[in-house]
Amino acid sequence: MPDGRPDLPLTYRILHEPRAVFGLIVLALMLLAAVFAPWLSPHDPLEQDLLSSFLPPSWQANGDPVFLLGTDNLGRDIVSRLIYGARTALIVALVAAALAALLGTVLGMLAGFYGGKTDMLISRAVDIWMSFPAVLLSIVLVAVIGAGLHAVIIAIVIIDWTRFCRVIRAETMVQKERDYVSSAVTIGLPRVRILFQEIFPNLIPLLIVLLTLEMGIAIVVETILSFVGLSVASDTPTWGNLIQEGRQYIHQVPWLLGLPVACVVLTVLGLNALGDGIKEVIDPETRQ
Amino acid sequence: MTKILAVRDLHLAMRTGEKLVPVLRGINLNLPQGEVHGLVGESGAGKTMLGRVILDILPPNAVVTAGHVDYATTGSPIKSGGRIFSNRERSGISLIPQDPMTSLNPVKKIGKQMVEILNRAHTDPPRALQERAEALLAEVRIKKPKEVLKQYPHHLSGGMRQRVLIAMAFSSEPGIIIADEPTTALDVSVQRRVLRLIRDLQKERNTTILFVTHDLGVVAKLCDKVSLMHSGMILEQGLVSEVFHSPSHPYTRSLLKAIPRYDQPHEKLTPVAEGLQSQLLDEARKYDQQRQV
Amino acid sequence: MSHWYLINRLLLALPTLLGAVTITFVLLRVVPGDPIAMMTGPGATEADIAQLRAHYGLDQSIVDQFIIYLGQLFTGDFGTSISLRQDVGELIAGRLPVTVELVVIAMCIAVGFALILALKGVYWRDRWPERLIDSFIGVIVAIPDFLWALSLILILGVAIPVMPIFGRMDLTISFDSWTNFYLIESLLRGRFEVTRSVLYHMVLPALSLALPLMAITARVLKSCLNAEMNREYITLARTRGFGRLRIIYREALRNALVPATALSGVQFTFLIGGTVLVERIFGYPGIGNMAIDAVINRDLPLIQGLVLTFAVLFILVNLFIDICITLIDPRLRYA
Amino acid sequence: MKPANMISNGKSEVILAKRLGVALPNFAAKQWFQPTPMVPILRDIDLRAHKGQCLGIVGESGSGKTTLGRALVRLLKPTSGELLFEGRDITCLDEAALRPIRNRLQMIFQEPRAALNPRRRIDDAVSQPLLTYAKTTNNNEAREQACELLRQVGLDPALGKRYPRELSGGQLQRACIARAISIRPSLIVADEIVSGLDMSSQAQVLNLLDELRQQLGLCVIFISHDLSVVRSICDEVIVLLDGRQVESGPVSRMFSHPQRRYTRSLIQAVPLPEPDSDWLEDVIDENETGNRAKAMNIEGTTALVTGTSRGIGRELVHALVKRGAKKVYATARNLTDIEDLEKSCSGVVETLPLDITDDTATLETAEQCQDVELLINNAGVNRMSGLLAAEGIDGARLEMETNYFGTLRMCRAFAPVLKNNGGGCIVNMLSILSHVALPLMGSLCASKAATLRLTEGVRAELDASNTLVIAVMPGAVDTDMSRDFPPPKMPAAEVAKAVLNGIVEGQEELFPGEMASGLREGLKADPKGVEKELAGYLPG
Repeated sequence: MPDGRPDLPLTYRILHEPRAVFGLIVLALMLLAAVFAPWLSPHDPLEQDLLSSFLPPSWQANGDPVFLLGTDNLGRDIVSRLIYGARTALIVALVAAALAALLGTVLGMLAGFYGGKTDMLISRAVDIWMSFPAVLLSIVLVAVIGAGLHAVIIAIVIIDWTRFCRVIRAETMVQKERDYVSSAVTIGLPRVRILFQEIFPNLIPLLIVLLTLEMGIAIVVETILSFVGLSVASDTPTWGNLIQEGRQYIHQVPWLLGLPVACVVLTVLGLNALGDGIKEVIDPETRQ
Repeated sequence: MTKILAVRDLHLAMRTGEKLVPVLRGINLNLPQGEVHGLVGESGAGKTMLGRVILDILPPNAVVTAGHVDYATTGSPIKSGGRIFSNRERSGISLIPQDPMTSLNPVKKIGKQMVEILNRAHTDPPRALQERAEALLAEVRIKKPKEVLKQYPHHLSGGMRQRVLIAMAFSSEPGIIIADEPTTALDVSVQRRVLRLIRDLQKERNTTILFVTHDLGVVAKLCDKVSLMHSGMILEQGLVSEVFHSPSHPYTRSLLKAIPRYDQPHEKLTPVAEGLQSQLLDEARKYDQQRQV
Repeated sequence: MSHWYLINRLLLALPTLLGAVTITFVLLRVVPGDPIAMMTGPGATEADIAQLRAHYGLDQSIVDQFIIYLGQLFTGDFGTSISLRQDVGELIAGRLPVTVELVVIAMCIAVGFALILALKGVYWRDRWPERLIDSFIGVIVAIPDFLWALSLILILGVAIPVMPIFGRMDLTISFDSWTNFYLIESLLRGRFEVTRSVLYHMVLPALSLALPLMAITARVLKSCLNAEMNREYITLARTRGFGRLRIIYREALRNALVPATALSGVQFTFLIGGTVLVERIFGYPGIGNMAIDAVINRDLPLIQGLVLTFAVLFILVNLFIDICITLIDPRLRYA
Repeated sequence: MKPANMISNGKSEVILAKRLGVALPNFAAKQWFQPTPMVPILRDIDLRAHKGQCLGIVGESGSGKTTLGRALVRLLKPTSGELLFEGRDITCLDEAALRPIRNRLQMIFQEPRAALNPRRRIDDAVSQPLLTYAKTTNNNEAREQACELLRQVGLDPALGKRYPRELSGGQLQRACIARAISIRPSLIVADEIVSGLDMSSQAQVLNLLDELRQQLGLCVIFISHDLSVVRSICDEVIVLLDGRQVESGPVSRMFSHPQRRYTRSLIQAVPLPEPDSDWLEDVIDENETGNRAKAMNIEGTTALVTGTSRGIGRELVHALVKRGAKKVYATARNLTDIEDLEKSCSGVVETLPLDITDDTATLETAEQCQDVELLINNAGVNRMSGLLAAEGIDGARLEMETNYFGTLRMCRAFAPVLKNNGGGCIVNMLSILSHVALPLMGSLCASKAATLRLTEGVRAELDASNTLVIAVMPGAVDTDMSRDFPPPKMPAAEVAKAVLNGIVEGQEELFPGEMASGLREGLKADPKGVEKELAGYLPG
């Protein structure tokens, strides 16, 4: 019930939502790892030391305290590789998610606002897109573009813009029917300004939630492509490459697979929690 | 006249976080059998909540902090005590809801919904229940009851749905009916026919009705007695003829002057003074403080 | 609902199908990497390569190739796989049952547990079990099938090695299947040791696929149920003294199923896509696993056939879901 | 064009709609490869409103009130008719062409919470139109003006710093009014602006709107379902039903003497806060099968009946008087035949001599009776003669002249009268004979059948001018004319009663009595058999 009392500020409410705080911490840790990777990692992630391959984590028997979480088949330090992996993951998450959001949002807003032929065209395209299994399509795409980080990002953008487009289109249609849009028309605002100045601010909360979720998805897709062997060169330390390598020695050295999987799971959980938390905080405002 | 419902010094609060926000403040209400009692107030006055307490369907965060509701199922003397009562006794009290469009289950046929209710009050075989449902629909003046029983709610107009809901409310032969703004969503001409229907059925069965509304006009035409609520308190209570002709509370007087009437077009409307509103809110706050001390 | 509705829906699906076929076709023709060069060894002569090219029709222009391809599709000819040198139609027909069995079992697990979780959650509304269920769903939903597969292998395959993590059944059992629907066929033929082995091997992949789908379905169903529980007709049912369990099951559930089914339809198509990786990880011989090989080998006809299969599955599933929703909700059943 | 000049003459309308129609696309019913079907929402709406005037639009839900409001400020594009704003045709202007005049056309919506962007502060929302219209380019200046406007609508300017969800409904609605008047509009469409508000804030908002209208000389179109509110602030009213304009006129007349049954039932259904347990007794379950939009209200109406010297005509006059008609013009060829009518019901009945076979006489009568809303064409001749009868062809000519041309003359003469009075009702008394062909009555049947077709044509033609056209087809009636007929015959008074009920119910075809309704059913199944049976029933 509106009772004539002003609300508490948004940042305050977000910082009092445990899920959002958890997500923010995970995101902050990743950011830290990504930016300060060269200073944080104890070894060069590419430095091979075949004499000390397959070392277990330092606290176990045979563990070497120099290699905190042990080494892989070529004797490379796992901690360092994980930290550098975070760097790749974050770049993919930020760039791919932002670009997919941009493309999907603009198209979704146009389709939802203008309707008619524009909508028909865009919606049909989304339908066709959705009828491909996303994973298969991304594999095909990377095969077309050629392996590499840019290919991964492009593939994610090309596939996942539909996620944004569908949701944003539906929400734009809802907002468009509300009377504040009609009253903007009666004061003579041009349509483009109505779309971007009146409707868009009301889409932002939804967009933030979608964006955090998409960041998680982008990280997983990158991992998958590395896993299939189509991402960046296999010696580059990415979480996907680590998983792919770990998979081969699963019975001998399970932590080789377990550690990167744990990293991805934690990141994805964190980003999801952030999205959920923000939604929880913003929802009463958008759903009046 | 036998008393059929008594609300005694009822206090209700809503729990929001750690705090208890008072919603009803010391409500007293006595309903003798066969009375139509209007409960009027603006939004936020607590009138719907009062209806919910009586029906015992409070939301989980509502707490009765003091007082109680006493019922007498038809014939027996008034029963004092708690507000939870068994399902058998429930059939003695029913609800006519506000919005006919959302008050019927959209995926069930009218007939099925009615039979399910009748099944609780009667032990007749299904065939007989079907006939009883048909008779009830005929009683609320639905033209082709047999066909309506086979239809889904979305096939019916708002007025028709409200008739079905009225039939359902009367189907268990209740002693008390809480009517929660049953005509607010309807057009005026439909409203008038629905009100007539409610009153006819009420007269026939000598049912007690607590009619919750914000429309003073409806109360004037339908009710015997009226209670005027503001911020969880009853400000004025009395016979409709007395309250409307010589209102004693300043709030009642100013409300009557604030609503336009088509038969007095040239009288200037005087809005309820904001001072009066805030005065009433202050009184409510003072009341809360005194209770806590 | 009439058969016209069905026909209309199928007609509507045709452009989508055509679009999917066209996009894959064009996309695949611009893939760098020559499939012919990959299939022939280094010793092949120019003439050999040219001959093979002509054999697969790769020497014609892309438009001509497309027209020929479409013509073949209409006659039910999907072409010949370049890497496996077998008819694509037969290949897919052989592998599809494997995937279908897996997906159907996963779906049953997902829907069953989703129903239980959602109903229990609503029943215990605003009490601690509900919060427990919510956080459980929240964690499960965040992790995609790919990560579930790896995690389950680590936990139930390696740390506590109780489940097989590779293949469709024990290699020691010989089973000559006619239809490739091992599960049903073995049951019908009374070969219960096969059934057991197949089920046993299916647990982890099916669970990986089912968990995220279960969580999202449970979440949507639960929020729909909660929304329904706030409606007037539920309040009315409460005044009539119906018990909470009965109100949830007999009044609210069917209404809540409408949006929940609509959403799980979309999710189900993700599930079909998920088989690609899950089958790969568990070495499961379905069409998903074949798809990755096909891409890596640049096997154009096979990729094409597989994409078409996936698209048809997608369309059929959506159609099925639409029909379900119409059956659940009488308001949608207009002439 | 200079709107300023147009206003200066003081007489011109701010808004003028001529036969305005709006249809909206129905995407649900769209077929493949076919254009989206359009559903007509509004038909033939005529309205005009001047500077400083408040025009009310009332009707039940679904009658098209909101659609009309939106069309008037051109949020919707009309599909037919003409819409003039300050003398300028804005029916088909596109968004860009409308923009320069948008500031003069404002709308206030029912739900203030939905009408304000939830992400804009109140002062921001109020100053936004000021900035758009470039009179103030400075942000701070606009804010100050916004504060001033908020003060003008009785809001504390400090509230301007809040978001819409932090204010109450009444406060928000006042903010919406401030926003609408900020750019000095000449027309404000207020769509149900008080129906979402509490009783106490309702009066505040209504008073505010009324004051602003007088201060700023606004033209207000006030849409509401609440007739009490409309009565208290409007000068003129338009009543809508199912997208049609049922009635329009000054608010005082509408409430004292509504022309249509629908309007009357709307007014009577408003519960006044006046204890009265009899109010519910008067409810009748109305039969709603007929043309609800055109069903007349007999009480207070002005009627003209022809052929009142005897039989049904005479009974019709009596029945009209009994039902509370304001005035009844009773006509007959010979005034002496009907002198007693005027005497028995003096003050209500006015007798006039009229021969409906006379062109000039009918026109003169129409000139004389400009207030007629209900025309009953009852005069006619009945004759039985075979092909070789003595009167020869003249008898048949007389039948045609009276039954057919007489009715045509009356319709022609009175159609403009009815139109001027905002529509009304024409009743043509025919006979079941219009559906059959009988021996010895061939020419009579032909004249009746021709008049039936004429009636249908007139009905179609007057549809747009809001006139109910009824064809009454009784069987044998107990009058002088049918002395020779054997029973069953229907008493004339019964026919008159059935006709008036038909008018009130809006029935377009009436078959009063068992004989007529039975014959009608029979005609549907076996027309030749019915004719045979009827021929046997005839005398001779």
